[in-house]
Formats: sequence, C-alpha cells, structure tokens
Amino acid sequence: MSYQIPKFRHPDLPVNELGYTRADYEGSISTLCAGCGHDSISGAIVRACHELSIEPHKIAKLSGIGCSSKAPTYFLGKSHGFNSVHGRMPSVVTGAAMANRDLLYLGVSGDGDTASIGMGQFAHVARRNLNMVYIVMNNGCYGLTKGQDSATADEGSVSKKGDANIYSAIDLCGTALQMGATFIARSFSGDKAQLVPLIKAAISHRGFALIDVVSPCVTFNNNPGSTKSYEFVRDHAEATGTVDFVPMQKEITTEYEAGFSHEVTMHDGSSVHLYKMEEDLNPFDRTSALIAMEKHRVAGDILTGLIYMDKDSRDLHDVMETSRRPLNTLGAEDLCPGNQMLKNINASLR
Amino acid sequence: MSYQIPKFRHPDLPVNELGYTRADYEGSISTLCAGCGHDSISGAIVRACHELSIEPHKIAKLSGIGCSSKAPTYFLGKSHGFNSVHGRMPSVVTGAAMANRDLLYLGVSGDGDTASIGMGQFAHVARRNLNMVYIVMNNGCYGLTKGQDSATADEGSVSKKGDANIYSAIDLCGTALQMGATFIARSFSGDKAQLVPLIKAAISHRGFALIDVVSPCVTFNNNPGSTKSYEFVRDHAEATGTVDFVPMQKEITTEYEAGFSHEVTMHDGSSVHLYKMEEDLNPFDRTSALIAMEKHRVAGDILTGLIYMDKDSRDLHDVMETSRRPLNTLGAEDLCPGNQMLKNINASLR
Amino acid sequence: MKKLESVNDFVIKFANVNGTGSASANNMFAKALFRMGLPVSPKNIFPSNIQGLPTWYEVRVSEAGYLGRRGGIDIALSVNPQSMAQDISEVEPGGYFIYDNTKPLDLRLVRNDVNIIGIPLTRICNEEYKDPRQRQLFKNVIYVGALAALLDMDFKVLTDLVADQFKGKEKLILPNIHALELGHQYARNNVDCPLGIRVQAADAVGDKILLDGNTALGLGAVYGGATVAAWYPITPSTSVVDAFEKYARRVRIDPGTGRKNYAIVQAEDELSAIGMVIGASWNGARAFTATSGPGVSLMSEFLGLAYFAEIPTVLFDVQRAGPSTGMPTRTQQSDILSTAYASHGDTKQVLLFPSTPKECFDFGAQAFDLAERLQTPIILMTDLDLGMNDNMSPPLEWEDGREYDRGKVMTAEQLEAGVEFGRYTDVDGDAICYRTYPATHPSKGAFFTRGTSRDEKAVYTEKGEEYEENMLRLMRKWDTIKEYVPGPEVVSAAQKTDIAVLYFGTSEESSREALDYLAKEGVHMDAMRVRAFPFNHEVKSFIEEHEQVFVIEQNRDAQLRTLLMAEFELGPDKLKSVLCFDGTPISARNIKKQINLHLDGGEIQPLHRSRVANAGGE
Amino acid sequence: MKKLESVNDFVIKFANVNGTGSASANNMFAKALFRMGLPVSPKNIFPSNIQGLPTWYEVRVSEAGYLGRRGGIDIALSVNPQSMAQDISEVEPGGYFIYDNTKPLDLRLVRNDVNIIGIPLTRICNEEYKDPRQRQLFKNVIYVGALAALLDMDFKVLTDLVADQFKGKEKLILPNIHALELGHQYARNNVDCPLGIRVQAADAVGDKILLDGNTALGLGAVYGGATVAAWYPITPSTSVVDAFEKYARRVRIDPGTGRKNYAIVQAEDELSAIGMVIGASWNGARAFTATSGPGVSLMSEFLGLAYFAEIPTVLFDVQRAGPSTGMPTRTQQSDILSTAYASHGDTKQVLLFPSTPKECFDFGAQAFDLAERLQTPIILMTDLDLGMNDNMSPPLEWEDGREYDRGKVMTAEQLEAGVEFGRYTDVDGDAICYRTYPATHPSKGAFFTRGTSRDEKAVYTEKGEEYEENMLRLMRKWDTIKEYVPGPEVVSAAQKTDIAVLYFGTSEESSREALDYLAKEGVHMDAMRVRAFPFNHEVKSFIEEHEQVFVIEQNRDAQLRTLLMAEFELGPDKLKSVLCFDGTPISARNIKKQINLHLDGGEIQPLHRSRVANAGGE
Ligand SMILES: Cc1ncc(C[n+]2csc(CCOP(=O)(O)OP(=O)(O)O)c2C)c(N)n1
Ligand SMILES: Cc1ncc(C[n+]2csc(CCOP(=O)(O)OP(=O)(O)O)c2C)c(N)n1
Ligand code: SF4
Ligand code: SF4
Ligand SMILES: [Mg+2]
Ligand SMILES: [Mg+2]
Repeated sequence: MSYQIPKFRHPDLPVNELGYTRADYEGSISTLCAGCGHDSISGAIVRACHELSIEPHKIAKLSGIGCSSKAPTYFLGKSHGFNSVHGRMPSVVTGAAMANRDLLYLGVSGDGDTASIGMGQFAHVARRNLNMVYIVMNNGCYGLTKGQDSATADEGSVSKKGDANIYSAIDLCGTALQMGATFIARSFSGDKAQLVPLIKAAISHRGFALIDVVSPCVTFNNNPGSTKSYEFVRDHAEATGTVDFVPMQKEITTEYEAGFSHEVTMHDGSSVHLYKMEEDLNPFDRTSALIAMEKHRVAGDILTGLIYMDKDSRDLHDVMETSRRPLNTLGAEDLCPGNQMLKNINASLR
Repeated sequence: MSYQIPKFRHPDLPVNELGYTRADYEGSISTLCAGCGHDSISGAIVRACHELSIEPHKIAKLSGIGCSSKAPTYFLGKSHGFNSVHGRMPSVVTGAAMANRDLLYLGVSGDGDTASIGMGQFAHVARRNLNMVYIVMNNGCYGLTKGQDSATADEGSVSKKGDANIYSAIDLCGTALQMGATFIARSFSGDKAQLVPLIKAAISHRGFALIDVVSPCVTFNNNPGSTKSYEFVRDHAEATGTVDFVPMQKEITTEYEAGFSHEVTMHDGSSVHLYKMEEDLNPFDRTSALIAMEKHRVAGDILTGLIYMDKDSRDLHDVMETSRRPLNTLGAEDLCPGNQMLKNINASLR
Repeated sequence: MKKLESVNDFVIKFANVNGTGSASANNMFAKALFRMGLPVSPKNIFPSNIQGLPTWYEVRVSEAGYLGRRGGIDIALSVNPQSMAQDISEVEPGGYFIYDNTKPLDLRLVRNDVNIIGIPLTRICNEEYKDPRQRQLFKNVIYVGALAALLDMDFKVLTDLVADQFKGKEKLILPNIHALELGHQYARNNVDCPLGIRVQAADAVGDKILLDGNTALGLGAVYGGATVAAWYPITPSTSVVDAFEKYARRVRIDPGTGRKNYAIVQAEDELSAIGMVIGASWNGARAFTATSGPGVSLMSEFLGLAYFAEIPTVLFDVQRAGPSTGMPTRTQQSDILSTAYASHGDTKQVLLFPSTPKECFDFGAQAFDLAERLQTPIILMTDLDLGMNDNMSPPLEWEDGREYDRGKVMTAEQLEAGVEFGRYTDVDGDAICYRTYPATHPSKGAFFTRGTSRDEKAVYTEKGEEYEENMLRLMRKWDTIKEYVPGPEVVSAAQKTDIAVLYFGTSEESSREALDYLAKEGVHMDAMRVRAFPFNHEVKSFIEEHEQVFVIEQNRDAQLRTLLMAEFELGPDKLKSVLCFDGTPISARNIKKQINLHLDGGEIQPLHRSRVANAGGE
Repeated sequence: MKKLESVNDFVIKFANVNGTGSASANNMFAKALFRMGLPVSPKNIFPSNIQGLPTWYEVRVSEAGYLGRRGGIDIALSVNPQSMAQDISEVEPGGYFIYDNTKPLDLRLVRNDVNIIGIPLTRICNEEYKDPRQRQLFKNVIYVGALAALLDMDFKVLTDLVADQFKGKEKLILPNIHALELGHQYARNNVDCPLGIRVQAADAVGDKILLDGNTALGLGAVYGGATVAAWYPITPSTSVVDAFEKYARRVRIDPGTGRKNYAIVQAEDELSAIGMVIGASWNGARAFTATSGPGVSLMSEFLGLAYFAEIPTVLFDVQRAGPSTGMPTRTQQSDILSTAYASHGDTKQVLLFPSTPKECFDFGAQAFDLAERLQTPIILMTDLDLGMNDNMSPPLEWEDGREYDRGKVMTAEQLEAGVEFGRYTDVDGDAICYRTYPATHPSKGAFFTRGTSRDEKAVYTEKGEEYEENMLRLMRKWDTIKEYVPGPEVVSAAQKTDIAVLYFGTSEESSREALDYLAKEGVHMDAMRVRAFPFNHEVKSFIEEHEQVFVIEQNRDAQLRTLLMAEFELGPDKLKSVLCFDGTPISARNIKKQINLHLDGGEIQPLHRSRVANAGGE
C-alpha cells in the first residue's frame, strides 16, 4: 500500500553539496493520519540530512513497531531501513553499529516502543553510549493500537477515550540522563526551527544522542485534557535556549543577538552554537541538566531544546577499542588464524 | 540440598508480641558462600520481621534468579515463597498483590536480576507504586553465573577476573526516583544497625519501597579494585542520617542526641524518626533527594540511609480504587452476574 | 447480459477508506438483514494503519444458515477509487458492481460480464450537505439506503435500527433516516429495483445473536470469575480486555463503596502481563491475559514456569497472520505448534479451540475451571476472524447456581485437622496435587514455588530420581487432562463413508458448507471438530475408522496435522491437508476444490488460494 | 570377597565439595591417564551454587575407546561426608570405595560386597601443612598420588603434568609433586597395590585431544570469521563466549593499532543478545550468540523475525535440564521441539546436532556459512555434557585457503552494472534471494527489512497473494536447506538386520557401546546418527528400510521422534523410544536395557532410569 514517490526533479530545486535535492532524502508517501506529528518529524529529518549533505546510503534507519516506527518508510528512501520488532530497535542498532562503525545510525521509536516494552533496551543502549541518534516520536499513547495511554502519558492527562491517566509519567530525557546518555534534547514536532538544528547536532555528536520529540496523535490524543496535544504543548513548552548548527565547512554568517552564548566544536569539526540560554542551565554539566529538568517537571511545563551534552563523550567503539576498519569489511585473511595455530592448540590439549 | 532448620526452641529465646522467637522467622540453611553479603541481609530481614511482630504467614516473599534470589529460601520458612524467572519478579508480585492486597510483599532481587534483564519490570513496578518492599542485594556482579560485571558495576571497577568495567553504572535509587518510587533507601549488608530500621520503615510504607543494599560477593567481587568490596564500601559509605523505627504500639524511650530530626507517622500508625540528617537533604522532597544523590555520585561516595519518602504516597490499589476486600476472597456470588444479565445482553445483540 | 439471481443467498463486499466512518453504516446494513430474520456473516478486512487506506467489509447472507466465507463476490459496492480496479475484478460473472458515479468509471475497468450500477453518492452529498464531515459520514448512510431499494430490504427495519443506534443522541435520528431515504429514493427512481439478487423477510435466525468473539471472551472472563486481567495492547486481541473492562464496570462495582471487584493492569509488555497472571493465580485469584502471536512468543519462558511449577494460568491467543509481525490485521490459525510446545524443555500446553462466540463465552469461563482443576496453563486459541467480526451465534447462557471448580486447594481447616500436605505429592492418583494459597494457615501449608527441580514437598532438589518422578507425574497428568478438556464433536455423513474431514475453530462453517456441496455431488464425508489439545481417544478412533481424513486448517504448515501425526501413530497417506493461509478466512469453495483435487488424485502438497481457488474465480 | 578385576576399563567417581579446588586435581588424574594413551571421558556433576555443596567427577576409562557413560561405578573416591552414604551405595558389587579414614566410617554405611580402602587424607595434610588453605588444596593432590599407586599409574606422567600445569608459576611445582608423593607413598605402604582394577600404558588415543565442546565452539566461531558476539551469561553456555574472547584476544588484536578485530557485547538479556546478532548480521558481519533453554524461550520472537525477514543468525544452544529453570547444571537434549518450531506463525528453524568437540568446531564455523547461504537462523544444539566436559576428540583441523561462503550478496559492481535487485525475488529457483548490505551503493540496492508482509521488492504489502507467494517460497527454501545441512552418518551392523537405532548429539558414544553389547548377544542393529533438522531423504529411507527403529534421546517427550513422526508419514509401531532425562548423560547399560525390554515385548511407553536402569544396579 505504499507508493514510491515519483521522481521528476524540478530543475530549480535547491541542491546540497552532494548535488542532491531534498526529494532525494524523502521516502514513500506516508500512510499516517493527516496531521500526525510524526510526519513533521520525518520532514525535519529529511531537512537535516539534506542540509548536512549526508550521503543517503551512509545512513541506516531502524525502528520498532508503532505508527512512529513506520515513519522510516516515509523518509530517506535511499537508505537501508529495518523495521524490527516492538521495543527492540536498540539491540538491533547495537549489533548493526558493531558490524560497521562508519554509518550514521538513526533509530526511530515511539513512546510505547521505548518507555514500555522497550524500557530495558533503551536504558542499556543509553548506558553503552552507542553512537546513534535515537528519536522518540512521543505522543503519550499507543497510536497504532488505537490510543491506550503509554508510560509517558502524564498523570491526569485525558485521552480521547475519556479516562484520566492514574500513573506518573516516565520522563525519557531524565531516564536517559540517569543511564549515562551523553546528548539529551527535547523538542516538539510543531517546532521545526528548533528540531532541525537539534537533529543536526545529534548527528554530529559521537555517542548516544536522544531527542524526545513531543508529537501529537491527532486521532487519539489531541483533545482538550491531553497534555500531549498541539495546544497544550504550544502553551507549555519552555525552550532552554536556541541552538544553531554550523557544519564544518561553513563560516558563521548570521549575527546573533546578544545573550549568553556557547560554542562547541563537535567530533566531526562542525560546531554547535547555543545562545539565549536559560539562566540556570549549563547543558555541559550533568548536575545542572538534572536540576533544570526537575525544576520544570515540578513547574509542570515542558523543557525543550538541548538539555545535556557531554563534550568528551567516548562512544562504545572508543571504550571497546574496536578496530577502526568496520568489522564487516574484514575478510577470512584478517579473521581466520589458519591451521598452524590449530595445531598448536591441539598440542596444548594432549 | 537444603535442610530445614531443626526446631528445638531454646526456652529463654526472646519472643515477640505474637510469641514467636526469631527462629520462627528463619529459613533453611543457606547454601551461599561463607561470608556472602546476601546472608547478612537475610538476617536483617529476619530481625526486622521478628521485631515488627508480623505474622510470618502474612508475608509473601518473591524473587527472580541469582544467588540473591535464592536468599528467600533462607529466611521466613513459614511464609509462602516464589522463586520466579530471571528478572521478572516485579510482574509476579504485581499480580500477587492485585489478588490479595492484605499481605506484605517482600521482593528480593540481585543487581543482574534488576538492572539488566529486569530493568523494564523494575522501572514499571516503581512507576505503578505497588505496595511492596523491593530489596536489591547489590554486588555489582552476576554471582551465580560466576562473576561477570553487572550493570551496577562502577566504571573502572575491577572484578576478580581482572578487567576494569568500561560502562557507566546504573544507580538503582536514582532510577527508581525517576520512575516515581515513593520510598528510596540505600544501605550496606555490613551495617545491620542501619539496615534493620530501614527495612522496618519500608515495610510500614504504603507504596513502592526500594532498598538498594550493597552486598559484597566474596567469591567474585571482593578484591582490591572493586567498588563493591567490603573494604571499599566501608571506606566510602556516607549515611544521610540515622533512621529509627518506632512501631505503633511503642513509646519513644531512647533519648536522641541533638541534631536535625524528623518524625513521620506511617500509614499503619508506626513512626519513623530521622535524625542527624545530612544538611542538604530533605528526604521528603524529591528535588532535594535528586540533588543529594547527584552530589554524592559526583563525589564518588555511596550515599546510604533513607533518601526519599513520599509521605502522601497513594499505592496502586488506592489509585485503581480496588475493593478493600482482597479479590481472592470474592466468590461466585460476588463475581458472577447471573443468567438474567446475559438475557439482557443477548437482547441487545439482536 | 447474465444476471445473478437469488433470494436471501449472496455475498456482498463494501470497499471503503478506513477512518471515514463506513464501519457503522456497513454494520447497520448487516444488522438490518439479521433483523429481517436472515443469517448474516460480516467480515471486516482492514489495513494495519489508522486512517486513509483501503478497507473492505464482506457480508455473507444465507438463509440456509451458512456462516463461513463462501468464496466469490456477487455484489461489490465500491466507494474507494484506490481499490476500484481490484474490486470490480473480483465480482463473479453476472454479478453487480455498484459505485459512486459522480466521477465516471475509468473505461479500462469496465467489464462486460458484470452489471454496473452507478449511484452519484458524492453529488447527492454535496447537494445536500455543506459540512465536509457530514458529507463524508452521510455518504455511507446513503449507500445503505440505496441498497435497501436495490435489494428490496424492509425500510422500517433500517429506520428502527437507526433509532436504536442513536438512543440517547436522539437528534441524530432524523438526519440519518433522511440520508437513508436519499439513497433509497435515488435508487428507486434511477435503477431497476430490485436487482436479480434480493432479500425477503425470513425466520432463519431464531434466538441467535450477533456478537464478536472477543466480546464473548471478555464476558466469559466476567462470568468465569476473573478478577485480575493483565495485558498489553495488540491487534486483534485488544478488544477482549476492552470488553472485560466494559462489563466489569457495569457489574463489578461494589454498590456500597463504589470500589472495583476487579483489577485491570495494562502491563509494560507481554512478559510482564503473563507474569502478573501467574502471580495473581498463585495467590488464589482467577486471572487472565489476552494477546496474539508476538505476545505468545514473548510469554514462552513464563509459560514453561507455569507448566513446571503447576500454576493455573489462563491465556487467550487471538491469532493473526504470522510469522513475526506478519499481517497484523489478517486472520490465521498458525500459533498451534508454538503454543502446544511453548517453552524450552519437556513442556506441553493445553489448547482450547472455540468456533463460535457462544463457545468463546463458554470456554472463556471454563478455562478458569480447567486451569485451577488441572493446575497448568490453558491457552484458548481463537483468531481475528472469530474475535473481531460479528458472528451469528446461539445466545449466551449461564446456569444460575453453577459453582466455580477451584480445583484442589487445601484449606486452613484441613491443615489444622492434620491432613498431610505435600505440594507435589500425588495423593489421589490423578497426578494432580493439592496447593495452598499464601497466608492460609499460621504454621502449616507454606511452601516455596520455583521453576527449579524440587521434591514432592516442594523442597529444592538436584536428585535425578526426584526430578524424574516429578516429570513422570506431569506426563501422567497429561492423561488426566484428556478427560477434562472439551471432547470433539462429530457430524456423521448421511451415508456410511470411509473418508472424513477434521477441522477446528473458525474453519467450521466453511467446512460444513463445503461438505454439503460435496454431498450433493455424491461425495459423503464424516466430520469431526476438534475442540482441544491434548486429543483424546475419540479423535484417534475417528481417524483410525476412516481411510482418509482431510485436515482443514488456516495455516501453511498444517500445524494441527503435525500435532496429530506426532501424537498418534498413523499409517502413511492417512491425513491430507486442506489449507488456506493468505490471511483471509478459508472459504467453502476453496475447501471443496482442494478436497476434489485430492480425490481426483491431485497433488498432495498444500494447496493454496491463489493457485487453486483463484483459478475458480474466488 | 569378590574383587572387580580389569585393566584399562573401569568407571571411577570422585565425590567432593564444590569450591574446594578439587576440580583441578580430578582433571590432572584424567589427563594423566589420557597421556598414558588411554581414552578417558570425565564428567563433572556439579550443583547449581558456588560453594559448599556436593559435587562429583565421574571418569570413564576405556582402552576400547568407549567414551559415553557406561553406567555403574567401579571405584568411588569420597572425600565428602555429606554424600558418603549415596556414594558407597552406588558402587558395583566387588568394586572399591576409597575414603578419608581420618574419621572412621559410619558403620551403618559399610557394605560387605564392596572393598573399602581408607586413606587418612586429613591426617596426612594436618601433619604436613599448617595453612588451612594449603591443607584443603593439597588434600586433593594427595588422593591423586594415592590413586597413582592404587591403579599403578605412571608417576612420571603425573609429575610432567604438574610441570606443564604450573608453567610460569614454577615455585608451585615441587610442593605439588611432594603432595602427589605423600599420597603415593601412603598407599604403597599401607594398601595392597595395585587394586584388581588397574591401568597400563597403551596406545589407544592416537592424535586425539581432550577438549570441552564449548571451547571448541568458541574456536569454531573464531575460525568461522565471527566478529560480533552478543550474549547474556547462562550456565552451561557461558564458556562458549569466554572461549571466543580468550582466543580472539590472542589472534584478533591488530598488531599495528592494538585494536580489536572483534566486538563482544554482554547484553542486558537474551532478547537483546539475539537482537544484536540480527542487527550485526543484517549489516554484513558474522555474528553469534550462545545461550541455554530459558534464553532460547526469550529469543523466540526475534527468531521468527529472522526466519521471516531472512536474516542470517547463528545461535548456539547449550542445552540443560528443563523445563523452566529446571536443573541448570544437569544435561538434557530437551529443546528440540521448542527450537524447531520457535516463534509464532508458520516458522521452522534449522538445527545442527554436533556430537564431539571436533564437530562443535566444524559445525560452529560452518554455521556461519549456512546462515549466510540460507539466510535463516541456524541453531546449533549442543548440551551441558558435551559443552562443559572434557571430551576426547579428533584434533581440530582447518583447511588453509578455505573461503567463507558469504551467500548471495549483491555487490556495488553488480548494481552499477544494472543487475536487477529484488530482495525477495527468487531469481535462481532455489528460493534463496539476493540481499545487499547497507551502504553498498549510493542509489541502488537499498531496501527496507521488516517483519511484516512485503512483496518481492521488499515493499510493504497486505495483498494475500503476495504474502502467500513469499510463504510458499520459504517452504521451497526449506527443501533447499535439506541439501546444505550436514547429512546423517550411518554405521551398518555386522550382519544384515531389520532393526536399527537412530540417535543424535551426545547419545552417540553410549549408543555405540550399547550396540556392541547387543551384537555380542546376537542382536545386530544398524545405526544412524542424525546431524541436522530438516531431515533429508536419507533419514527417511533409513527408517523405511527397517522394521523397527529405536530413537535414542535425552529428554522425556521423545522430541526428535516427534519431529520424525511429524515430518514423515510412518506406519504405527515403527519408532520406539529409548530415553533418559534425569539430567545425567544417558549410559550404554541403560540403552541396552531399554532396547532389550522392547525386544522382549516390554512396555512401549517411555522408560526411564529409575524404573528400569536402576533396577539393574546402575
Ligand atoms: C510484541 C508486541 N506486542 C504488541 C504489539 C502491538 N503494538 C503495535 S504498535 C504498539 C504501540 C505503539 O505505540 P508507540 O510506540 O507509542 O507508537 P505510536 O503508534 O504511538 O507512534 C503496540 C502495542 C506488537 N506489535 N508486538
Ligand atoms: C533467562 C535467564 N538468563 C540467564 C540466566 C542465568 N543467570 C542466573 S542468575 C544470573 C545473574 C544473577 O546476577 P544477580 O541478579 O546480580 O544475582 P547474584 O547472583 O549476583 O546475587 C544469570 C545471568 C537465567 N537463569 N535465566
Ligand atoms: S493514530 Fe495517531 S500516531 Fe498513529 S498515525 Fe494517526 S495520528 Fe499519528
Ligand atoms: S558467588 Fe558471590 S553472590 Fe553468590 S553466594 Fe557466593 S559470594 Fe554470594
Ligand atoms: Mg506513541
Ligand atoms: Mg549480583
């Protein structure tokens, strides 16, 4: 039921450094509901990858099961994709990343996929600081199975079915921080201006980068009383500050307004600029990030933007000291010790 | 291979209000290694239950798989026990507690059982604020499978095998707080004076009560270089303050030394006294608890004692509004609506 | 041109877009025929998404009472341009294709052997309504009105239905009736009504009801005394717990306190759900979970624990098309092997196979008795077709005064009186032992439940002999179980015959119909419907008494046949497979064709819809 | 009194306490005999705890080369008072019971039909050593020295062994030799040496090696080119990954950079471990995991994904006694059904059954070729007995220059050249399709892998026909698989016969021995060792060619027989079961007894050790 997008290229569509138009980063036509937040996030991913001039085939996109997990079909049609099983995307990405450290791993998941069935794998992939971008399309409900509350639904939030949720919500950013994640951001599907640079920064980060994106489910959880509706999020989002992403090659051209400003150079040479930061938050300090999150939790608003980044992050391959050559490129000559070695081993076993 | 303890009762063993001696709360002879921290925790449980005069048969003890999870065989021989499967004790307790809200549920687990395979269930049972005591016998390794690092092993900690752990540690107290647990404490198997009152307080708490007890594995993780060895813990434990537990019936007789002191009355009428508290910590405030934990994490020491308690905790039965009569006592007369109701239903289906 | 002619016997298929409100209109159509006294069997064929993709609704109407899929479409009603090409191609020669002709039909689609009828649904709506939502909703009602004219339905039945449906929202009644009339009038004025295919009131449904199996299961759990439900959402099982909750809210709130005499926990996943069921059952409550294939796979470790530690466990598996995520909104009977042998080590699980909503209700309640009596998991195997479609069913019944069989539970009184208790001691010789609930007695009867080996008193042991004795007892228990589970049902042929069919679950109705067709051609076959695994001796004798037995299943691997072969020692060439596994319910015509082919000496290897049945125009 | 007499043919059992260092002494004993040219087969029988419980070490010595368990104990050496009663009771009449007589033997234990020999181990230690740790450790070495005298072992072999063992810790050599001498002297001076049972140097081991199957598997993975291992600890599989790591550290560190040409991830559980293997394999690395029963159950959902999405997946299942946690330190072959039919829906999995360390190595490496060639999970089924015990084995060999079979992978060059790519298109007619690794080509060859239904180009579909075509292709692939997996091995009887045995894995050696016994009694039987599932036609013909086939297995439910019955249509009474499932490896005497009983017209239902074999004194 999915259709490849017809590929007539408008002659004056903007191309990136690789000569690709944005259409080269798109996927099949979405089969999600009209207005679903997930589609906006797909759009932001397309834009970020296009603008960063990443070769599409050097990206691997992986997901679990859910409306959100379907999204990878709807972007990056030239990348290999893997729609695995419910809640287990992190392990599949971990294996994939072990096999080939040179690709960009883009994991997409839902709040059900991550915070419920996937909680264990989510916690552990964060803890291992796997080099990946992990995007949660967070609608506080199980869209694909028709709107049950998920574990990120706020206590008291009312979904379309009409009952107020009786459990406290799991905060995925807080959880990731606890687990040792090294890049943590939150955003809103309706705020592309914030989301696109965050995705770019996450891509440039070496290590586990979580972006928890509130993404309203228009069909089951966009009603009054829901704390994951477009309206509620627009009213309650509080940005930590503005993030700007400057690719390695580019000069900084924009003139920023005055304000507290940071510049971070990423592993790949690009840089991230933060300005107009929230007073109390130093996103390079874990304790500060923790306190800021807690403060906003207590206040009942939604802290968005870059929350935490460990500038000295060492990813899983770094700490494991794996070969710089991707393991999947090694052949028998690199891997097989040959018969003489076996003879020695045999001798030691007599 | 387990032997029931011979039951000759020494005539002048102290009896509790129910007339039971401490032996009535013991179990089979332990088959754990001599010196294993877990046995000390079993001893503390026995003492707490005896001193609280809980009817042994009103306790249900449940566990997963591991040396730690074997421990329930070695205490409370008169209670029903359930050694379930690895990492899944929380779900079994949840079901059991749904069936009968009137028992005391004592869950025992290991750090592998909880922080690795059991992470998802641990997070969710905390989030649901199930009325139970959850004791982790935390040795930073997998004892029963011969000493592999667990997810609570500190980064850089060296186990008997000799390799330094490359991953960051999961802090179970911090995780539980994130998830919404309402009673959080940490202790040390070697500190019964602290552990026993904490267990008592946890038992009196209505809601999810976690006690993360560092419990050295003498066989695989008690060597120099390990941060879960007896020596390291003795050197690095920092108590939040002293906890005293006063059962409902008792008058306070001890005179406390001067110092910052709290008294909390628990649901069952007993009270918990805290004194000589760490300056910064207000254990009744989540934010304060969070910051204290983070501060000690950064300092590299082990914060023990009562860390957090929600005095207004509403447990799962409370929020679900379940019948006060245990569900397992309801009979067909309470449960079955009878044929007339079916006739009405049939009529509506024509 | 040939026109199919029939009264009260046809198949109609509606082609819509999901999320547009067509479901309730289609439903109204089926229910109206049912109220006219006609057996109907509607089947939803829906995509695994929420909005915007093609969805179908196929209704079998059969005064003779055949409720399975027949195969073939006599009338297609297509309001979805996306699927129109497919929809028209499926119509039987001489059949009818009804479509929205506001836009002209693509000429390439026109078939000369099909009667094409245009109703300008969009135009009518646009003229009548301004609000786009109204336009969309009423379009569906209008085509139902048109069908009423085309098929000569009793219009009053429809208007009464509308009134019933909107009880409490009365101001919606008139606009809906008006929409019905719009369609009705348009058809009467512009089409030659009725068509060759039409309906007339009959008296063929008796006291039957229209109900989906999942609701019946949920009700079965209420009546069976379940107090704890733990689950994780998954299509097509979700509505089981929804139904349980709906009825529990109605009948299980304590009137005095307003508190609930039940607890429903939405677990974080299926491992947790079954763990909760095991914990609750261990603690003396009746508990259940409902899931589908992927969930069953995840429950596999816990199912082994429940088998070995002998904890009553009720699991409803509403099967869908596998393997893996497969086709989540399509039906299959393909979890038979994975459930029968669920979990590592020497385990065998008890399966029940209901085939009607009434049986879902009955087995659903009985599952708790069986689980507690037999102290083992009871896995009730239903499927999407039975679970999520309205099925005509005998009414539900409950014998007032019926008691629950709580199985062997030793009481405080017995313990106090000194009755000896050994949790795994076979005192009665039926290999089922006494258990105690936690907290039964202050000093007696406590024991330790575990997944490791232990002796008759539940004390941990690594002694081979003790382990072995226990395993042999569990094997003997398997024989006891055969006496308790529902036995098979036999329908004998009109004439003595040495060929037979064997089926289970939702293949029943199509099989019955196929046998009637075959009988008309002079091929007589006895029939057995298996209702549980383990099979008892009746199943064995039935197979032995026949030269050849066709095993009808909705999976690729002939899974029930595999179990039969594994359990009984049968000669070669005894069991033949009749299979359908494309995700749609097996049809009578398909079954008939496969049996014919076998009888003509055709290939023995599994046949399937596209190669065989499609060739015949299904 | 009768004294058992034999040279180079006996069974000795050591009874110790675990955690006391007895393992290495016992090991030294077995290895010394092996170096004397005698086939030995030591088996550890250890508790599921870490310290302080009874543990046994049973060594079969057989110049004739029988390596399975024989049944019966000729010599018991007991230094554990906890288990002494059991230990002495197990000795064959005329056998020898050697114990620490520092404390006198409980008179109630004395048997008149057993030769009782005391060695005052504790006293000797206490006199010689002050340090308690030394006392404990050297006690074990002392009894080995005593045995050297009692059995007439070559003392030089022992001292050489000590020297080898403590290479690098030379100052431990002399004290150990001294301890050996203490025991040796005591025995020579105080006991009539040698016993009736004794050894002498022989030439019966050739170039064989002593190795445990898990190490062989780990080495197989190294040689097979595995670069990613993901696992979760579980007995008895843990040492597979330990061995992989040990050898990878030795041979897979890049000498230039010091970096690792492999990655080992200790996962958080088994679901994650298999997910990592699937992810790595999908991405073109060779990857594996190792686990045991509970882990396999947890992997069941992912195994279905790998089957359906056709992702090479290598899984080593080192089986232990189930169900549930069962007896984690005991052996069984009882995961056959749960792996063969792992996962919901229509799935079938490929199983390999090695029976020696060499075959663990060979199949371990070959599993990667098969997985990539067949694009499906390959589950290698070994067990605790093979995996954790030193088994005598032909030496390991690798043909230098052997290339890995990476299966059908489309390259950038092919794509660039315009070769058409459809991930699930059967271009070669063997039902195996081409895949691409991620990042192969900038614009061609990308596809979406999923567990849902899709068409030949890997595009999502819900069309029944497309789903069905794919499922039928997978069924055809099953036939292709039969041509690739290792075929069975046949050993024909000396005389033509119409009865036969069929066995697999670790039942081989005991079966072989039992057949020799039977042949001596005039009962000749052909033998087939099955090495893989699916079975190929040779297995079928073999069964058909015999009137009766005894299927020998180490489980309760006759699981391989079940598979045979389910796959082939065999007449009744064809397959008889010979079973052992008490957690110990099946013995030759047990097999012989069960077969005799069958041949005498005994009960057909599964026989077991305690009822049958024990009666005969095993
Ligand atoms: C093992 C398993 N259990 C249950 C399901 C059914 N299921 C599919 S998607 C989903 C929840 C999706 O929620 P979320 O991840 O939040 O995604 P959303 O649809 O809201 O974007 C569930 C429970 C499944 N596919 N597999
Ligand atoms: C599903 C499953 N996987 C693995 C195991 C093996 N196993 C038994 S205990 C254990 C780890 C125990 O570690 P922990 O919980 O920390 O307990 P400890 O022994 O350290 O007290 C493991 C991996 C198992 N029993 N079940
Ligand atoms: S159901 Fe909700 S989450 Fe799913 S596609 Fe529709 S709007 Fe999006
Ligand atoms: S191995 Fe470690 S955790 Fe297990 S019993 Fe021994 S000391 Fe305790
Ligand atoms: Mg969601
Ligand atoms: Mg541990």
